[in-house]
Amino acid sequence: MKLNRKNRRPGLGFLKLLCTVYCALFTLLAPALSWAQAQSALDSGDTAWMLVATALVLFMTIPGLALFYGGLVRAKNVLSVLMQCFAITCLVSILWLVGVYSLVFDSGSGFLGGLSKMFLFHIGRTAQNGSIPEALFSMFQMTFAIITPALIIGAFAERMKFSAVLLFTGLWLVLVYAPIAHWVWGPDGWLNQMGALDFAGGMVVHISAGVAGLVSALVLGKRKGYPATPMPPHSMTLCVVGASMLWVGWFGFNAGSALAANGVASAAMVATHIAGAAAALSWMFMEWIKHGKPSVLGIVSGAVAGLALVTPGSGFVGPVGALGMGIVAGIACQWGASSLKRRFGYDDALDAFGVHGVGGFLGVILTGLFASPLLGGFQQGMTFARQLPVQFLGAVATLAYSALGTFIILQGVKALLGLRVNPEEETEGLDVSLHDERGYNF
Amino acid sequence: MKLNRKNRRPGLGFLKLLCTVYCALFTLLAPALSWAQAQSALDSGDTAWMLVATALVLFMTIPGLALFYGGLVRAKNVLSVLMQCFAITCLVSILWLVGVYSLVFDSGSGFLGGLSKMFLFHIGRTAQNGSIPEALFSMFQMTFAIITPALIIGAFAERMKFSAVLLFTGLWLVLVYAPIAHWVWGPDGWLNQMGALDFAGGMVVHISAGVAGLVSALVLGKRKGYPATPMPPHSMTLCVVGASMLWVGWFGFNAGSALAANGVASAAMVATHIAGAAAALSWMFMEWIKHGKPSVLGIVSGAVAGLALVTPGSGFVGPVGALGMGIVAGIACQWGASSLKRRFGYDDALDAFGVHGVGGFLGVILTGLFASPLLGGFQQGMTFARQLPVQFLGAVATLAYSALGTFIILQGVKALLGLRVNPEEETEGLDVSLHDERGYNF
Amino acid sequence: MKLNRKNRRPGLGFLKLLCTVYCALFTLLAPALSWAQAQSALDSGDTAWMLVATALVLFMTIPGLALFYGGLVRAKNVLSVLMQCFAITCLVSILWLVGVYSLVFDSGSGFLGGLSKMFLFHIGRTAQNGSIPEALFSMFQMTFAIITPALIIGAFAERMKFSAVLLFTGLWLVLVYAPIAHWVWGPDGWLNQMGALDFAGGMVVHISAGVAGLVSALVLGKRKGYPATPMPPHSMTLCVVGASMLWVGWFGFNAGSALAANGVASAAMVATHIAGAAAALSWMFMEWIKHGKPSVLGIVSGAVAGLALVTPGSGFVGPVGALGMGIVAGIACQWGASSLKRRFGYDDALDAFGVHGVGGFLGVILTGLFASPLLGGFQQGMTFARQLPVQFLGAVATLAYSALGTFIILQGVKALLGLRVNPEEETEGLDVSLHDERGYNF
Amino acid sequence: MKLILAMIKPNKLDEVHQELTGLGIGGMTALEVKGYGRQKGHTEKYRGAEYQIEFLPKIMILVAVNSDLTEKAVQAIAAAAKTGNIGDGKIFVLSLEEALRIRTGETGPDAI
Amino acid sequence: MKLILAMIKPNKLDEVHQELTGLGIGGMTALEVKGYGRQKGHTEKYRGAEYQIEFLPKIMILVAVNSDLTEKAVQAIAAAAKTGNIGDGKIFVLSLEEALRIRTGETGPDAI
Amino acid sequence: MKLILAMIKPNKLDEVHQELTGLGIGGMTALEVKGYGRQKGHTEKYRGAEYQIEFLPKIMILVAVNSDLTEKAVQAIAAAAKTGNIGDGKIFVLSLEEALRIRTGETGPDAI
Ligand SMILES: Nc1ncnc2c1ncn2[C@@H]1O[C@H](COP(=O)(O)OP(=O)(O)O)[C@@H](O)[C@H]1O
Ligand SMILES: Nc1ncnc2c1ncn2[C@@H]1O[C@H](COP(=O)(O)OP(=O)(O)O)[C@@H](O)[C@H]1O
Ligand SMILES: Nc1ncnc2c1ncn2[C@@H]1O[C@H](COP(=O)(O)OP(=O)(O)O)[C@@H](O)[C@H]1O
Repeated sequence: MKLNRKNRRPGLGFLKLLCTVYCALFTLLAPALSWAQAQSALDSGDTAWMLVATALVLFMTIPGLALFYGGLVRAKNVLSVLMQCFAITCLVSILWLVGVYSLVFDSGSGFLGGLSKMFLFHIGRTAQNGSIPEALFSMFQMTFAIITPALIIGAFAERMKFSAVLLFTGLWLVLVYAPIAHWVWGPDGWLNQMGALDFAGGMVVHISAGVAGLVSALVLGKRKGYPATPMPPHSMTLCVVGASMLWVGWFGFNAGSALAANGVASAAMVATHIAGAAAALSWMFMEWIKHGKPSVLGIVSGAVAGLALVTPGSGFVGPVGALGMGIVAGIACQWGASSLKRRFGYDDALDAFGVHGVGGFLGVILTGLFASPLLGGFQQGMTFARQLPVQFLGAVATLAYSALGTFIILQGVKALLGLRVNPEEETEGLDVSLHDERGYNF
Repeated sequence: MKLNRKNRRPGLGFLKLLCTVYCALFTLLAPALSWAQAQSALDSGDTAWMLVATALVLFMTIPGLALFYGGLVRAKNVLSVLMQCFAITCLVSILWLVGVYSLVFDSGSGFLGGLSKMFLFHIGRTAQNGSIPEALFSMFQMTFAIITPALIIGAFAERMKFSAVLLFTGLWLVLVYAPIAHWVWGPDGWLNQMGALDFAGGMVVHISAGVAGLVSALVLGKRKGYPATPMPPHSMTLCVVGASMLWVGWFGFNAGSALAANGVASAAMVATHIAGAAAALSWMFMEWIKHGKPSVLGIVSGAVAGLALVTPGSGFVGPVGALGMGIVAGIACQWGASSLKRRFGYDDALDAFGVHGVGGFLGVILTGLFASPLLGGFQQGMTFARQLPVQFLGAVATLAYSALGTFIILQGVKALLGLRVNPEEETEGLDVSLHDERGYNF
Repeated sequence: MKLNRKNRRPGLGFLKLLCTVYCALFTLLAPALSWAQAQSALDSGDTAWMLVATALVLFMTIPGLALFYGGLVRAKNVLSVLMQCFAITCLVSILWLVGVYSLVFDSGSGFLGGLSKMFLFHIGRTAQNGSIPEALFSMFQMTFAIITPALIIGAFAERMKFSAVLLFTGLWLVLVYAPIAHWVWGPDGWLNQMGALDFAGGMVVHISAGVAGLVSALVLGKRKGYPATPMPPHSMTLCVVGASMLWVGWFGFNAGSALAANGVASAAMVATHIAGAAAALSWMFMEWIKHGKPSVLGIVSGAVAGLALVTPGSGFVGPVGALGMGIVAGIACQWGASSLKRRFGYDDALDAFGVHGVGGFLGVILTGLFASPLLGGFQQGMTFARQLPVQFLGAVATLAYSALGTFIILQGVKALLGLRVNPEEETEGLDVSLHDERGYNF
Repeated sequence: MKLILAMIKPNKLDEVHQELTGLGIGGMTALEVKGYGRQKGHTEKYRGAEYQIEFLPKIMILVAVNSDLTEKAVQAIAAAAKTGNIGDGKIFVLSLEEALRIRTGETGPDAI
Repeated sequence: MKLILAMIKPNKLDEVHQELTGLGIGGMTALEVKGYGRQKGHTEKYRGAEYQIEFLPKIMILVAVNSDLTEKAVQAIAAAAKTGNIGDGKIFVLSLEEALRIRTGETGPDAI
Repeated sequence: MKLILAMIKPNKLDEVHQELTGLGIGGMTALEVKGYGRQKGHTEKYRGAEYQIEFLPKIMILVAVNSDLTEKAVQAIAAAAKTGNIGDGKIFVLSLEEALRIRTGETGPDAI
């Protein structure tokens, strides 16, 4: 959502006097005005919704994503996944406060924001962003910065050192996430200026994390025994619980991105839900046709794929557009998580790229289609000819930047700490070897 | 919810003419005004609450009910239950968008709504229902349509074909749920017109699902080995988690049915919570007396029973009424889930009828008592003589219609696909035989 | 508070002058009126947030705390923990309605409230507390009264009789919780009058529960085999899920304590989150340094410690203050849960005292520091010299009163019912011996 | 004395248990195992990757009996566990040199 | 060589293990089993339906020992596992024909 | 007939299984056990309390074979399970007195 404020040129021609008076008045009124604006614009309903939306998006990572991913790994590695999700949550939160919020949402250049909002200085309880407190806006956006690196871990699960995960996350957040988020959502970000549409993070979250996952999977290499040894999910039950929580939390993610409790949020909720449901069914039926049986992992993966794909468009597309996007998501991401992966032989353990990379990319492009009122969308005045190239440019730029940044950071981390646990630790399982704990003691 | 608008008589003294003109103008403008009001009255607070209430009710089904039911079955069938809940969520969502919302909430006849709201056409971001966006109203109601068929699966758990569950759900939603919901909540539904009180779905959700469960259990027959073989819950832990989520989500269900964040919603929340707590304790103490030990399954079943029973009355009864209804729920539903079931020997596997059928029926009747201000309720001007027969009629009508409809649909599905898995599949467990997956690989 | 609707008598006859005067007056009075209205009007946004905050805090106990604690015990006792949390929820809810709400929030003496609000009499749908319905205020506060005794059970887990837990909870709620909560939050509570700062329950919840836990652990004695026999958590997975839910729910706890959706709530949310994240990291790194490996139990315990410690200050301290408080929490509570406990050899099974007692105490004191604008806090006009002694007095008073009250109540319960299960029951596990059920049947 | 080891279908434990107690055998030990044999396993599929599961859940029973009861016990187990379908399982008999009841210290046939 | 099979109470594993290592026995294998015997089980109740649980959790230990150590090992296990209450368990001794240490290929007594 | 008991590393089951089927052995039973031996265990830590875990996860395989196949089977298992590291496991051979296939009632070598 963008605010378009048009500059009004008041003074015209020779009316010096008028201009002077105007300026004097403006100066006099400025504090009162700004106070009045700030005071009058806080909306308790919008604030209520955003408080909850923030809680919902945090809920997506812990415990949502942690369970979804945790259920998919083998029992000996379940804690390592939970630990990574939890530690990423904490680390990103602190870094966000220290400076990343400022780098993203402060105005600076088209590439990166400034540093005037470090530590939320001068923000306090009264500064506002639109109709909600700015502190709340910052919290809400923090939850996005949390889930994005947490999505990546799906790709390198079951084999990366914990210390390396921490260092990687910190560097990636500052060097990859912050710039991309600024491009797309920063007040002066270049993609924002170009009019790229990304309602809730198709580029910022899903493409950037999905591609980072692919690069990590390639750099780290396959898990010992992959693909010969079966590595079935140790608890599909946890996995379903996690996926369900992701779904519910996604309402905060997408409808919360309206930053208000209004018709836009409601329409975004509808689009989100319908795309998730449609993708779940399309993945399930595809699999039923191809493999003879519908699977639980299939239907929940489909839901996540649909929710991811519709994310950039959720505030712009109508319910029928969302239905279409969902159907595409189920088919395309299934292909990404099975055929594509097997074709190229990389070990994207939990399909971070197959689902979020593929889904995010397609979602950004399809948003350029279905946002159009011609296809039931809400983006008045949009033309395909103008929008589609921008969407494509945005998708490719974030993809390329994330790939490159991730690759470089991984090399640095490798040099400093090493990336992989040793083979004995991998065989024993990360839970015991890295954390001296076990997931279950029945 | 009813709006009490008091007519204000403006005319004063001798200005008859002015008064007449005023009245005439008012009459002329009324429709326009009321339309304008509808458009202008969007309340961000109400919208915020309903966004969340929607998320909460979805949370009740996935993962809430899925876990509650999933924990109660044997380990070899846990995924089949999760799969059914998840797939029902997806399927109902799509059908709701396509036309079921319209069939329920569009005006049509007293029996069924029209089709003008198919695909949410013309609703977009701006149409309103009361003080919230209509798209949001539709989403909220969708979550009720999702949980109702999901409740039914408790009755036929561990033995029904997945394909049959899907087909049954689709048909049941259109042929049974849509009409009943329209009768009770549709603008021109016949029970609505008669003044039947059903705040959040005692008839629409609990009676209809509970009875459908009973009929399914009878038509499908008992599980292999029931009741000789013990079939203890495979994970009471999951079951408690699910019940807790149901409880929390029920605040969205009942307090959300106020469609606003106000005193009605708050009173509904109080009634809901107190009834749940009272029923949990009454079930627990009854069991403690009868069997010598209080059980976890007992206390959580009691909570669900109380929450179900108070549902139709939650917006009308006071806290003391809710206390009474809760105590009744714990005792009556315990009888439904044990004595009644054993007496007649049907295999209502997870007590969909014992809890929701019995609780729903009693709740609808007791609402006709406790809604009265005489008993601490909020339904001004209510008389028992007028209300109780209407409540009874509503309960019996929904019971009979759901029973008949369910029976016919099951015969149809049986003819087309068959209802039960074969005995080998049942022995092996539905997870492996229908979905090629297992719940746990420790 | 009640809504005062003033009847407006419009224009009278031909008295133009009067009308003009009226209009002028109205214009003049408008701001005053709107202010008066603001005080008395129900705010749907605030109400929306408080409905949700209530749900969030209930969610903290069931299933949040139940899972956090349930995962930490051995598999044979998991249900006993879930049962205690669930039964406490129900019992406290009923007692709250009956009279405890009144004892806390009705005005009475400085020590205890009156009884005029028993059964929420005369409160109904329209009474307000600030900008929200009073019924909702009561519900929100109920959830605090639920979680406080539930926290205590961590100390005496795996060995206390269920009947004794129930009786203890009822007595403790009335005799310990109600007075302390009235002192701190009651309109005429003596600590409240003295200006003690406790935004969301550092004294009322954490000190009172933590100390009660310590006393219970001492009175009941150690678990059989402690500390020689290893008693590792049976499911760290559940434990992480529970901790995550606690975190998310804590937003309702702390930000909800603003009783409104505004800047105070937002700032409280920021402080809460930052303290949780900082404490999680500080506990984790301390452990990494001391023991060589970072553990999942460490990071989640740290998060809970930080959330607990910041609770009394959450609405008063700035983000940097919260960061400081969080770092302290991780270090101090780790010491409380390991060194301190081992030094004195009591068996505080799940560290109710080590985390909540230590964290609560420090939090109340540190609030007296970081609330100051000098340290980035929001408590205008606060001086250390005045505030710190009050904070200290409050902390010590609640500590002493809770310790004494708990001790006396335990003696009473011991005399009436006995406190501990017998050794055979303890060896067999409380699930089977007290509840005839088992947590898992794989 | 003999030690009988029997692998049976999981849902046959109750029947086998009843038969044995019917013979007056007052003790046995059971455990969950995975069996491979002629009964074919099943396939599990996760995101398109197929896993051939060749080991199927079985229950193994250990019963120490006095030599004279061995034959009867074996027949009882076989009768109760039989469904006639592949995968019914096997019974193995080992010679048991010594037995001891921990509680009482009894040894030999008395200990069983 | 002998193979000792002992069913003991679950909370006795540590003590038994200590006794055996005290004897210089450097290897053993343990597993969770369900035992049926004189010790009565318990009842589980779910919504009024009662299940009689007759198999109780026990731990089974397998220890291969050289023949000369057998008696001592059996006595050590019995001593450590004994509580004097019903359900203490049983010890069975089988004759072991051959043993092999996979890592080194050693066989016979050396392999144990 | 012999009954082979082998304790192996958990991730070696597939290889052992393949070797044995390669020899034409058509049945076996596997279960999860905890092994104690020279391989040192690990430490688990929970809130500063350390637990020394001495029993490590192993898999135990039971294979009944005809006497002539015994040596080959033992060698095959040893070959497949060997990594050369401590903890590779042990193989024990017992004499099997009788075998019976429940489904058909066949006994002796035919039953295996
Ligand atoms: N040689 C063997 N050694 C050990 N266990 C065996 C052997 N052969 C079969 N079993 C066990 O018996 C079970 C049933 O054997 P299977 O060949 O599937 O069926 P059937 O006994 O009906 O021919 C297997 O799952 C396995 O547990
Ligand atoms: N005949 C038997 N064969 C195999 N295991 C047995 C036998 N008898 C007893 N057991 C095992 O020993 C355990 C203890 O036996 P039980 O009769 O309950 O107590 P006690 O040994 O003190 O008389 C049983 O739970 C079972 O595991
Ligand atoms: N005496 C024994 N009796 C039973 N099982 C044993 C014995 N010794 C070893 N084992 C089993 O063999 C496994 C491997 O033994 P270990 O001494 O650790 O390594 P290695 O065999 O390489 O010397 C153990 O974990 C245990 O399960």
